[in-house]
Amino acid sequence: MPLGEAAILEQTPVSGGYCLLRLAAPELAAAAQPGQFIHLRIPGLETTALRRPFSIYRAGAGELAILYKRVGRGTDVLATLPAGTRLSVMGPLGNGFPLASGDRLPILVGGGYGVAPLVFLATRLPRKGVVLLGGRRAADVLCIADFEALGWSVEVATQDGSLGTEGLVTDLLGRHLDAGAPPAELFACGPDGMLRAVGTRAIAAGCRAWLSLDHHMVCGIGACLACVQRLREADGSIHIARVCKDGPIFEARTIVWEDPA
Amino acid sequence: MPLGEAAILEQTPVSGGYCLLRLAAPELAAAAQPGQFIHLRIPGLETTALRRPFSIYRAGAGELAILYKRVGRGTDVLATLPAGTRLSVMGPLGNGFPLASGDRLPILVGGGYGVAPLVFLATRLPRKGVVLLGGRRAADVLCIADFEALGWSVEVATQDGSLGTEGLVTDLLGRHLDAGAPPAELFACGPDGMLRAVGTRAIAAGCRAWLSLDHHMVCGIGACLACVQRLREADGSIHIARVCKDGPIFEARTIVWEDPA
Amino acid sequence: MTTSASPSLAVNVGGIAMQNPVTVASGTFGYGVEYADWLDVRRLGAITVKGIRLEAWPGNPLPRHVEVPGGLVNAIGLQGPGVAGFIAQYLPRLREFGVPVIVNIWGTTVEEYAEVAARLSDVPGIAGLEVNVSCPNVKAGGSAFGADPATMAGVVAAVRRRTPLPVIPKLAPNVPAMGPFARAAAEAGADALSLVNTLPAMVIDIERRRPVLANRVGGLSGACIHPVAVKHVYDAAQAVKLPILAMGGIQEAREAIEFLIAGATAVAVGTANFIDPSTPLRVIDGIRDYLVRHQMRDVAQLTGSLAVS
Amino acid sequence: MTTSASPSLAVNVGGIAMQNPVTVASGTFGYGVEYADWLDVRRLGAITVKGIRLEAWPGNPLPRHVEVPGGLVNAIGLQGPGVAGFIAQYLPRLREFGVPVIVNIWGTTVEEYAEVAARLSDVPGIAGLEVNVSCPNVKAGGSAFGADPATMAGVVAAVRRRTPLPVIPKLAPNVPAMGPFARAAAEAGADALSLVNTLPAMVIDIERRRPVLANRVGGLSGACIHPVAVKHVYDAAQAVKLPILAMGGIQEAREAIEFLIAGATAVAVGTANFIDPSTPLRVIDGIRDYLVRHQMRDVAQLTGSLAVS
Ligand SMILES: Cc1cc2nc3c(=O)[nH]c(=O)nc-3n(C[C@H](O)[C@H](O)[C@H](O)COP(=O)(O)OP(=O)(O)OC[C@H]3O[C@@H](n4cnc5c(N)ncnc54)[C@H](O)[C@@H]3O)c2cc1C
Ligand SMILES: Cc1cc2nc3c(=O)[nH]c(=O)nc-3n(C[C@H](O)[C@H](O)[C@H](O)COP(=O)(O)OP(=O)(O)OC[C@H]3O[C@@H](n4cnc5c(N)ncnc54)[C@H](O)[C@@H]3O)c2cc1C
Ligand SMILES: Cc1cc2nc3c(=O)[nH]c(=O)nc-3n(C[C@H](O)[C@H](O)[C@H](O)COP(=O)(O)O)c2cc1C
Ligand SMILES: Cc1cc2nc3c(=O)[nH]c(=O)nc-3n(C[C@H](O)[C@H](O)[C@H](O)COP(=O)(O)O)c2cc1C
Ligand code: FES
Ligand code: FES
Repeated sequence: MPLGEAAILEQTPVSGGYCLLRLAAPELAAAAQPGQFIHLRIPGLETTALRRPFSIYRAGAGELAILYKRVGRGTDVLATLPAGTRLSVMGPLGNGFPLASGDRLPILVGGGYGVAPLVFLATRLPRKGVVLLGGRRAADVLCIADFEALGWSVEVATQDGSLGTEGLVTDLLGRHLDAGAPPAELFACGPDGMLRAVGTRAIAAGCRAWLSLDHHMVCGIGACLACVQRLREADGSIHIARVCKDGPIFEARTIVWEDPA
Repeated sequence: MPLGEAAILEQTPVSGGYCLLRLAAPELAAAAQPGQFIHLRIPGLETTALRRPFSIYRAGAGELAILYKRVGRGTDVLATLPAGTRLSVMGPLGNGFPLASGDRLPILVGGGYGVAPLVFLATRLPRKGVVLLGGRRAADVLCIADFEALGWSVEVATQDGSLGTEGLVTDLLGRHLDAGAPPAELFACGPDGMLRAVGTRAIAAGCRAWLSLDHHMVCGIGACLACVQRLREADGSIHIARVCKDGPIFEARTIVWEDPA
Repeated sequence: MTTSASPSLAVNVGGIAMQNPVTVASGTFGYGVEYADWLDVRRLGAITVKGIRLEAWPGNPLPRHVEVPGGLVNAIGLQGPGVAGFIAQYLPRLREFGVPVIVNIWGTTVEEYAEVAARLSDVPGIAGLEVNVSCPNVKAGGSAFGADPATMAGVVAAVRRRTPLPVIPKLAPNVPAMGPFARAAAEAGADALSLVNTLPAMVIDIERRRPVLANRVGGLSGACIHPVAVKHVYDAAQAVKLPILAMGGIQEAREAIEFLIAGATAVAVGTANFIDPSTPLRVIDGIRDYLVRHQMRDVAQLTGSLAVS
Repeated sequence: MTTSASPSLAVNVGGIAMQNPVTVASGTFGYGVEYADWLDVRRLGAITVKGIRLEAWPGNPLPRHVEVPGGLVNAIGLQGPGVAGFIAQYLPRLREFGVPVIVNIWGTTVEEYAEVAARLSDVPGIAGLEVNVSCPNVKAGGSAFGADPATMAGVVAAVRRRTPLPVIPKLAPNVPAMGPFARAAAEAGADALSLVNTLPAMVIDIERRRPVLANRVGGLSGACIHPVAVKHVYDAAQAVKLPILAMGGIQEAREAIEFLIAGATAVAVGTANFIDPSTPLRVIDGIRDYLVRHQMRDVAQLTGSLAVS
């Protein structure tokens, strides 16, 4: 996929500081797989400003969308760009989620902007399942309608109880991983703490969990080694993977979590 | 004059890459003297971008105007700023032209954006006189109507002959400095070469020439010593003046021109 | 200025008592008087003036500066009025501001450094001497004295012998390690350290194939040198117990706070003054706000508070 | 690619024949293969790969980088597959690109440097060795060997004895003067010089009062170091006759042309690859355009063409 430019088609605030960005990018949209990301150059930043990675939220019909949260100078500038602006885009990058065979119930677990790749995933999985969404407050819980429109069943947890259950999204997992529940396969994207908790429970329950890691990136294509993650191979040996190229999605069992800094 | 902010009232392309910028700046406008300049901080430039100096073109009725030419990244960005944008402005800075007593005929000599302070000067001099304007081509000759509206007589020279006489603005000087001509006092602003030529002729003709120098500046207020100019005092001693603070206007006789680099 | 709830900002830099930890960097604030119209200089922790040698000095030909991404390269070349000129023309007005005056000094020989120090010790109103052994923009003097620890220490020792004033050597950033310089300065009798000066740099006009600066080379300052300066301040603080006056790329309180956390006792705002003369005051206010927000009673709690694992 | 009217871009860097003067900086281009999807690597003058030592090396913990105004601070810590891993996993594919491969090497002892050089000399497909004595991000090795001319020269001499390949020491920018390093390298048998590596730097998270980088310190690269690098290249070119491979902050052809005018024979694009992988190709095209516009027939005319008065 050569380095390309894509014009902004739409730029719309959603809720809780999130924005939807639609880009005209036919080749990229055709190639994109759920869980992959694009690496955007944000114009108007100072010299030597790095690209920013964003998961692909939707892809098809010649266009590609991301759902981003304003958190710093890059996303602040991004939010000011009008439709028509051309952006330099690298992508689709990364490995993407495995598209499960359909013999296990897919459970998607998303926190914050982590829902974005899960929506795309939900459009491609061979079997519909359950989506568990979390956030601090109602405004942080996105895409419920997307999932419902796709025929998925959605459960929500918010820390302040303003939507769904009061608590963490991982609290919703329990019942789906019970001995009596149908065999499941997990797909999760969100903050590190959430991913770690999802992974732990999946391992305990004996099911697979595909976790999308959110490491800061420089090159986005595996050249700089800024985004590494230690993995434990099946034979117990340790392998240093690059989240941007070998990931961002890894199976929970392989991930060697570092102690919290 | 404390450091202030001024909102852009109007931003209009004029001709030849020049733009008119009007600012709401009551205190500054009230204090401004012809030949003084403002030091503008241009937003959106990279960290540590210096301010840019611009001569005051008009001041009064709570507002202040400059006439600027797009020549680099600062003025390019400036040209994109819409009305309403607030700019950080230092000013009025510099010494300004002496407002002649009226016993000599004022002759204003301007090249390029050098006409800007001369228009302001023409509004304040006690006696009307002659304006000599030069430029590469007709589009570079600005403000003719301004001067005529003020009742000044205007003569033009362009290098390509597209307006007025073909040649340099200094070629127009001769007849006004003749032995038979009324005693004159010169006020000039423009490129170095022009100023130097005006100075040489004025000295030869035994009349004063007030030249506004265009040195690159850093602080604009006399603190950094980036903009110095060697001057010869009446007693022959050499004094190092700061163009931003002690100038930008110096009498031709005092200026020690450096050899062209 | 400080209410009872307000944290204490007062610091002492090697004998210079400052009401807050923020001064201005030599050469970016003239002789204090130039900026007096643009900010309330009485609020500064100290005023540091442009480099002074024994006699008046003309500085370098123009151009003396060029803008670069994130910074400024200057080669002013230490133009100044000399000791006598400084004392006559500027010191009286400076004294009136009522804040400590730090005079940045240099010389073309070790003896000249010492002589300048001695002369400035005879007049009232000077709180301390910042000894510039690191200016990249003069042929003799400046960085020629700062390139190795022993030569630098020789200058510091010579100055020390001739003045009772606090002696603060100002060190260069273009060294492999700051530790040896910091230790040598301490042993030579320095009361505090000032770091860093500008980074030697060169900009070429590719159309004319000539250096942009008349002096060919200059010193890089501004935002872009801040991470380099923080490392040096941290290393110096690890090496010696002397108070450190830190500078290089401060634009907002954030960069100043980084310096304090790395080990600085006070900071100086340089190039940012040119862009926004109110920067030093914003930095003072920003440090106070930070202390309040982090429930610290004294800015001293911030100095050297870096946690390393 | 070159028509008869087109100027000659070919250069020779200490025995490495390059079709044009543009390579990539070690560590910013992986092992050549990663960027092969993003630009036509066959058009490069050479490919310089990430630092290699004898055994595989894990590098530093995360975070390994942080963005700063005008630059990037990294502390990757020379993660790599070791000599055998490099030869097995990457060299075959690299050879296929048909452009010279420069391998950046390092060690934790002088002997290791020499051993790595020897091992890489036994396999075909390597055009030269860039000897990294200036990485700020590893405790042993790297900059510990580059801080003084004699130690650095010791490494260069040891490598020289064990390899017939062109030896190109890569020098650090945080030195008082480049001349002594350049001369020492030349005397120790270097075929060319590579400069500069990153500037040691530190960034502090003021809310947590901890270094942002797990390694505490890192190396500053990107636009902001360019004027510093140009000065070093100029000084080195004044000091020795060796060809110079220059790097630091190249973003467009303009910065590369400054290096050439200052005295470099070739240049390397580093951090800018991350932002725009087509940068090296734009730089090649920009240099060609410049030569045409200035009616130069050969890029060699540009090297060292700085006019100083
Ligand atoms: C694979 C992947 C997918 C992502 N998908 C999305 C998405 O769909 N929607 C969304 O809003 N965000 C997503 N992010 C996070 C997004 O990249 C950051 O929020 C963004 O880079 C912040 O840039 P900034 O300039 O606004 O923030 P700043 O804090 O100013 O950025 C400073 C630097 O830190 C990096 N950075 C800051 N926060 C993060 C973060 N959380 N993750 C990675 N790098 C970070 C930036 O890239 C930049 O280099 C994703 C990150 C990764 C790695
Ligand atoms: C006292 C004074 C009055 C001026 N009045 C006017 C005016 O009325 N109208 C107008 O169009 N211009 C005027 N100028 C020139 C104006 O300041 C420059 O054109 C402007 O700074 C260019 O900025 P830039 O970022 O677009 O150019 P760049 O070339 O990108 O600027 C790079 C640096 O060079 C400086 N610089 C570039 N050209 C000049 C120049 N000719 N003079 C001084 N500094 C320069 C800039 O300030 C900046 O620091 C005046 C200059 C001075 C000293
Ligand atoms: C225009 C200019 C003039 C300077 N003059 C001096 C000087 O006379 N003596 C000195 O020790 N440092 C001088 N410096 C260096 C500053 O004091 C300061 O160390 C450096 O600029 C780094 O701080 P900054 O990045 O905040 O500017 C000068 C810097 C600039 C930009
Ligand atoms: C992420 C990263 C990794 C690097 N790794 C190495 C390395 O392994 N060996 C080395 O000699 N230099 C390494 N460098 C330094 C670069 O090769 C180059 O010297 C420096 O970045 C300056 O060039 P730039 O400003 O164009 O990036 C690295 C730089 C970066 C940014
Ligand atoms: S971001 Fe460069 S290897 Fe992953
Ligand atoms: S621009 Fe600073 S003294 Fe004139």
